[in-house]
Amino acid sequence: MDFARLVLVIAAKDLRAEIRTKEAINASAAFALVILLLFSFAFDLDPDTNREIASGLLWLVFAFAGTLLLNRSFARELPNDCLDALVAAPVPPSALFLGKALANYVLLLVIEMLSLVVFGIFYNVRWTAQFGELMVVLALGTWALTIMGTIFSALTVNIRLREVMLPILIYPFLVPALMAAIQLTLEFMAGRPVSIGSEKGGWWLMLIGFDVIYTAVTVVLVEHVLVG
Amino acid sequence: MDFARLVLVIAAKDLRAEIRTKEAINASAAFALVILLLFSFAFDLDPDTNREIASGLLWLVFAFAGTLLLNRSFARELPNDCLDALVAAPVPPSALFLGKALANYVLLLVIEMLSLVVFGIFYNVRWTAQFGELMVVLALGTWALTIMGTIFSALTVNIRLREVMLPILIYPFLVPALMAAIQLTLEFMAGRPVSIGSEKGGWWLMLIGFDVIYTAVTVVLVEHVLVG
Amino acid sequence: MFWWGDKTMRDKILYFLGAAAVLLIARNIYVISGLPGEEAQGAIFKIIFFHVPLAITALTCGTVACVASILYLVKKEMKYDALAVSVTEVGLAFLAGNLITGSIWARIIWGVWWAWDVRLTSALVCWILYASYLMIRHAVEEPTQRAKLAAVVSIFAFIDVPIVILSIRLFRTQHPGPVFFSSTGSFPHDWSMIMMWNLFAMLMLGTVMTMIRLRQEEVQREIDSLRRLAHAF
Amino acid sequence: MSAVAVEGVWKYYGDFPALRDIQLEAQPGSCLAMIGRNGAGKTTLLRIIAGFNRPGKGKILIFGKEPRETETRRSIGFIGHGISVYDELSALENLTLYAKLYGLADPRRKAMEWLENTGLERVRDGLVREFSRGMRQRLAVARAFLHNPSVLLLDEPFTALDDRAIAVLQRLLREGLAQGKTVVMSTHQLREALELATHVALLNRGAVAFDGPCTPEMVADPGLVYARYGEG
Amino acid sequence: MSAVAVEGVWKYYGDFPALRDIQLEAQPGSCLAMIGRNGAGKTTLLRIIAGFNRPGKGKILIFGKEPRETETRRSIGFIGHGISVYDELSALENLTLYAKLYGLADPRRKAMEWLENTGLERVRDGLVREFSRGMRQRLAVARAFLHNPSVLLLDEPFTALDDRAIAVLQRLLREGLAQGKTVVMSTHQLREALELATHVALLNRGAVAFDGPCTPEMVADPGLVYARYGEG
Ligand code: HEM
Ligand SMILES: Nc1ncnc2c1ncn2[C@@H]1O[C@H](COP(=O)(O)OP(=O)(O)OP(=O)(O)O)[C@@H](O)[C@H]1O
Ligand SMILES: Nc1ncnc2c1ncn2[C@@H]1O[C@H](COP(=O)(O)OP(=O)(O)OP(=O)(O)O)[C@@H](O)[C@H]1O
Ligand SMILES: [Mg+2]
Ligand SMILES: [Mg+2]
Repeated sequence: MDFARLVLVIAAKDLRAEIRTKEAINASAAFALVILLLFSFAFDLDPDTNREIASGLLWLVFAFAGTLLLNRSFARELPNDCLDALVAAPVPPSALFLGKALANYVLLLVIEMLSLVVFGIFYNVRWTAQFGELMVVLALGTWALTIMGTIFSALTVNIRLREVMLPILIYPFLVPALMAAIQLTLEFMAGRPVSIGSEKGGWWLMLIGFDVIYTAVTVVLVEHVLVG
Repeated sequence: MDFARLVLVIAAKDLRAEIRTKEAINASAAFALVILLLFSFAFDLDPDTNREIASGLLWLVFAFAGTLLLNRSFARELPNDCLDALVAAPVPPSALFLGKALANYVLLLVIEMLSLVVFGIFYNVRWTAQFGELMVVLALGTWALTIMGTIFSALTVNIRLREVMLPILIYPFLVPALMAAIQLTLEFMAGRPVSIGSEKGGWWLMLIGFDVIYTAVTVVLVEHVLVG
Repeated sequence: MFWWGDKTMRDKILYFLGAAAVLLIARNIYVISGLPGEEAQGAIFKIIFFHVPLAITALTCGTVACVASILYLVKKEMKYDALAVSVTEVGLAFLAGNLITGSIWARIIWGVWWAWDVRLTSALVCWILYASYLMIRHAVEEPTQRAKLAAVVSIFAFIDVPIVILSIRLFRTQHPGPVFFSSTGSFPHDWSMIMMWNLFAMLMLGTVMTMIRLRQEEVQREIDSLRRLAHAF
Repeated sequence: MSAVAVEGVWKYYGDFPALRDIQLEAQPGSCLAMIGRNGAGKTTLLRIIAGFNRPGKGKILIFGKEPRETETRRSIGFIGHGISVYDELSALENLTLYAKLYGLADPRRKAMEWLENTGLERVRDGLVREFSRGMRQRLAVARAFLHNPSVLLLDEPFTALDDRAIAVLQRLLREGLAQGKTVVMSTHQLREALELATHVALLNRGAVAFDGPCTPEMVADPGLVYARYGEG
Repeated sequence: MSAVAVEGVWKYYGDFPALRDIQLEAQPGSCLAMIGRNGAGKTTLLRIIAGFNRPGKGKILIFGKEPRETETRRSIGFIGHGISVYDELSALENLTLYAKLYGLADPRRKAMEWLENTGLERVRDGLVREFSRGMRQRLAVARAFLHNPSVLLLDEPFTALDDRAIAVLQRLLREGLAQGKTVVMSTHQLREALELATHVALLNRGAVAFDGPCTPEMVADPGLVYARYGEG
């Protein structure tokens, strides 16, 4: 189907450019490493505390690596007015948007898997206790990051809106998703399953709801965002 | 004196530009605050652990909020080849460098004070126990961040793969300074004074040494850095 | 020995030195294996005869690299750049050796592979810094610019070396404090002699490796300039 | 039906009127040269025609359709002040990318073809980052012609091109006009432009000061239009 | 002593020889027009003369001094492809900034003066982000002339300027030459350039193909130089 093809073309383009200048991967790798050095050095805590922090730290790394990566996804189009050409091409803005989101999603997941391994080793946290569930949370949480980050960067490239304090807004917007993700990750690392019905199950709803709603809204709104 | 005047002119220019489009400062401030909030929500630990983490967390936040800000300090000169004009002007590179460093220093301190306040509130850590000493550490540590961040943004500004190199280079270099800052902050938050002579006094030497040496070296080397 | 004929005098000397270094190390190993185990730690303690020389050699390489870099910035002669790369790469190898012997030692004495005290951290950081030195060299293709930026980075990186050395003197570290080069040091004399011999051997080995690597650099540079000339016309 | 119709377009930046009640038309096969002093509003107008910005008042019709409709976009080729190609990609990759975005058959062949047309075949695998200014401009031209658009909107297309490249671009435009394409270009290089133009429009402080066919005397002495209709 | 002396300069990008053994001189009061096809090496050479990049081999002398010496820098004015002014600052702020950096007396007055010379006084408080392309180029011109340099290095200075701005720039350059300033410019707008040039240098694939005084016949038919000395 044509729409899908376009999405893939865009995604492929972004991925290639990103792979040429390994910017995001390296930045976040360095970030993970240093958090590691500093925290491990700064204090050696008992395993539980360690695990608790680990979950928070993980998502901190993800959020930061994410924003490093995502903020640039439309900014990358600015230098030679490439955005003009994309907007001019017969590509539905939603396809453009999803294409970029997809590329970011892939990169972000790669980075996250890397960090997970590293953290597992140095914080001797057995995060594989409930591998399946953890991966699901990861997928959902990451999509939340991606969708928000991408639309946010689309908004900021648009001159008219740049004065607005958008940077201030992005993180607060993410808080619900991140909270949910952190809580769930915490549980799974502790090896405690979380069913929708259960007391902590609300986090599931929060995370999924966040993804569904924001995806829908952004896909609808992006046209207006991109054409000034 | 002429040198000082030039430094101020440069600093003023950067500050004005940054204040016009609050991009960098918004982004990094937002980042700093949200990380702090997220963590304070994410888990409630017992006071000591809390404090321990706090000091490390605080400096991590500073470091990364900082790099968000610092990376742009020479990159800002790229869009219209402004760097050419600056390099062409009869301004000693060291003045150019110190000017930019100064501007970044101010911005960074602002962000840090903000985070400190927020942090004090949400982590119910009485960080005012030894206000004076803490401020000194803050000043020294921040200068370390600034000087390294600025010189590396200069170092990488006219090489390919700029974004790749920057984070990888800067964080490892910062480790000694950050370790020292974290340790001292930890002590001061715990209300334990640290005299140079004392067992933990080595951290003072490390931090001050770092600042002095790197400042000297950078000021000497910057000429070579700027002209391709 | 057909390949011997076309070697320059310098090469021949290099090979002799290299051979000598290897022999010396072999001899040291033999002597060390003959020693009785240390009372507290037993046989593993003997690893110090490699752990320390490796470290000192590595740190020396860092120092040489720093000097070479400064010389490059002053004189702008490519040979200094070449020296800097060569010696840095060799140094990285030796430092890696120190890290590995160290953490083996740690595993047996402390029961963990790694501990985040200042000495260990700073040593690791030192390694990372010189690794990133090599990285930035890859990021810049224009030779003079590469040499210049690399030199700057190298000088920065060197500042970590004194931190590594002083770390056990300034702080109370899990890593044992000064044994040699300090008044508190309590180390049997004949053992010190062996240590010195091994140190000497390591330094010699390092020099030889550096020279060889340097030779490669020079050849590479000749090839480049020839290729460029070919492109020019 | 006119290929491009600008109907009473206004554009304000803040309270600065960049465009004031613009009325313009271009028939298929005609070439409209838009001239005007710096800051007259040429770029603003071209960008509105291309659909990058919405006019404050009035409307744009490309073959009677909105510029933002997918069909219309397929038929527009645009060259702006920016060159709209990616520094990290090679010349070939760039063109192939756009060929794909426009859903052309056999993107790579099309790309190669246009690299030859613009004399870039020798550097087709060089990253755009390493291109000289003129080489970039050539690539921009290739990008704009790639999908064989029927309406060409060119903002100072001759900039940074050397004599040979200018000749090539002029040839391409002539062929296009012969095939009934429509060209709307803004430029300060009057000579090169007027050789092609069938019509001339002079913008002055955001308003149309003159709009008419391009007469031989204009071609002879390009300064003429300014002299006669521009404010001193 | 020659104002600008280029002595056997080579420049490689990787293996690609962008400049091959360039020999050029410009005497005080002379205007050297550097022409050449896209990718010939004009920008590269100008940037090396200005001291932004170091030559791979050979050397540059400005009045017998290294280009990087502070004194020399004070005497150089440069216009590049980028305009070297800040988007977030207003035209006036930009010029004032540079006036200060060059340590001029009464920076603001100087700035105002040059805004008038380049016809930007009406938009002096507008942010450069909002400027049209030509307005930016005008500002770049103002910036380069601000500190009254004795050597002007201009890379395609006429780009994007309208007829009036071109006239102004030409006047400024003539006055400068009369005062014994030295001008080295690269351009593709031969007509505008050759009107001023006292000498012409033709670069071809990074080598000097022709270097000599600018003859009346060249002015009459700018294409001539290419035709005669350029490869086909
Ligand atoms: C990976 C872990 C380790 C690293 C990176 C490391 C690093 C170093 C370095 C760089 C030196 C040379 C410092 C100098 O001579 O100035 C050194 C010396 C030394 N190391 Fe280690 N070390 C490690 C583990 C250990 C362990 C586990 C032990 C024994 C329990 C140990 C015992 C010593 C001793 C006794 C010295 C000589 C101290 C002196 O006299 O200077 N090291 N180490
Ligand atoms: N950073 C770079 N890396 C590799 N090659 C480069 C780089 N910059 C320029 N080149 C090459 O050097 C040659 C000369 O470039 P230059 O910009 O000097 O040409 P030019 O004469 O200014 O052309 P134009 O008239 O189009 O501006 C070109 O072939 C270009 O591809
Ligand atoms: N983003 C903007 N914000 C405010 N004013 C703007 C903006 N963009 C353009 N303008 C103003 O609108 C007017 C027209 O700009 P435009 O770029 O269309 O001129 P132009 O005809 O293209 O000039 P040039 O020939 O120099 O390119 C100018 O006065 C400019 O200052
Ligand atoms: Mg324009
Ligand atoms: Mg050029």
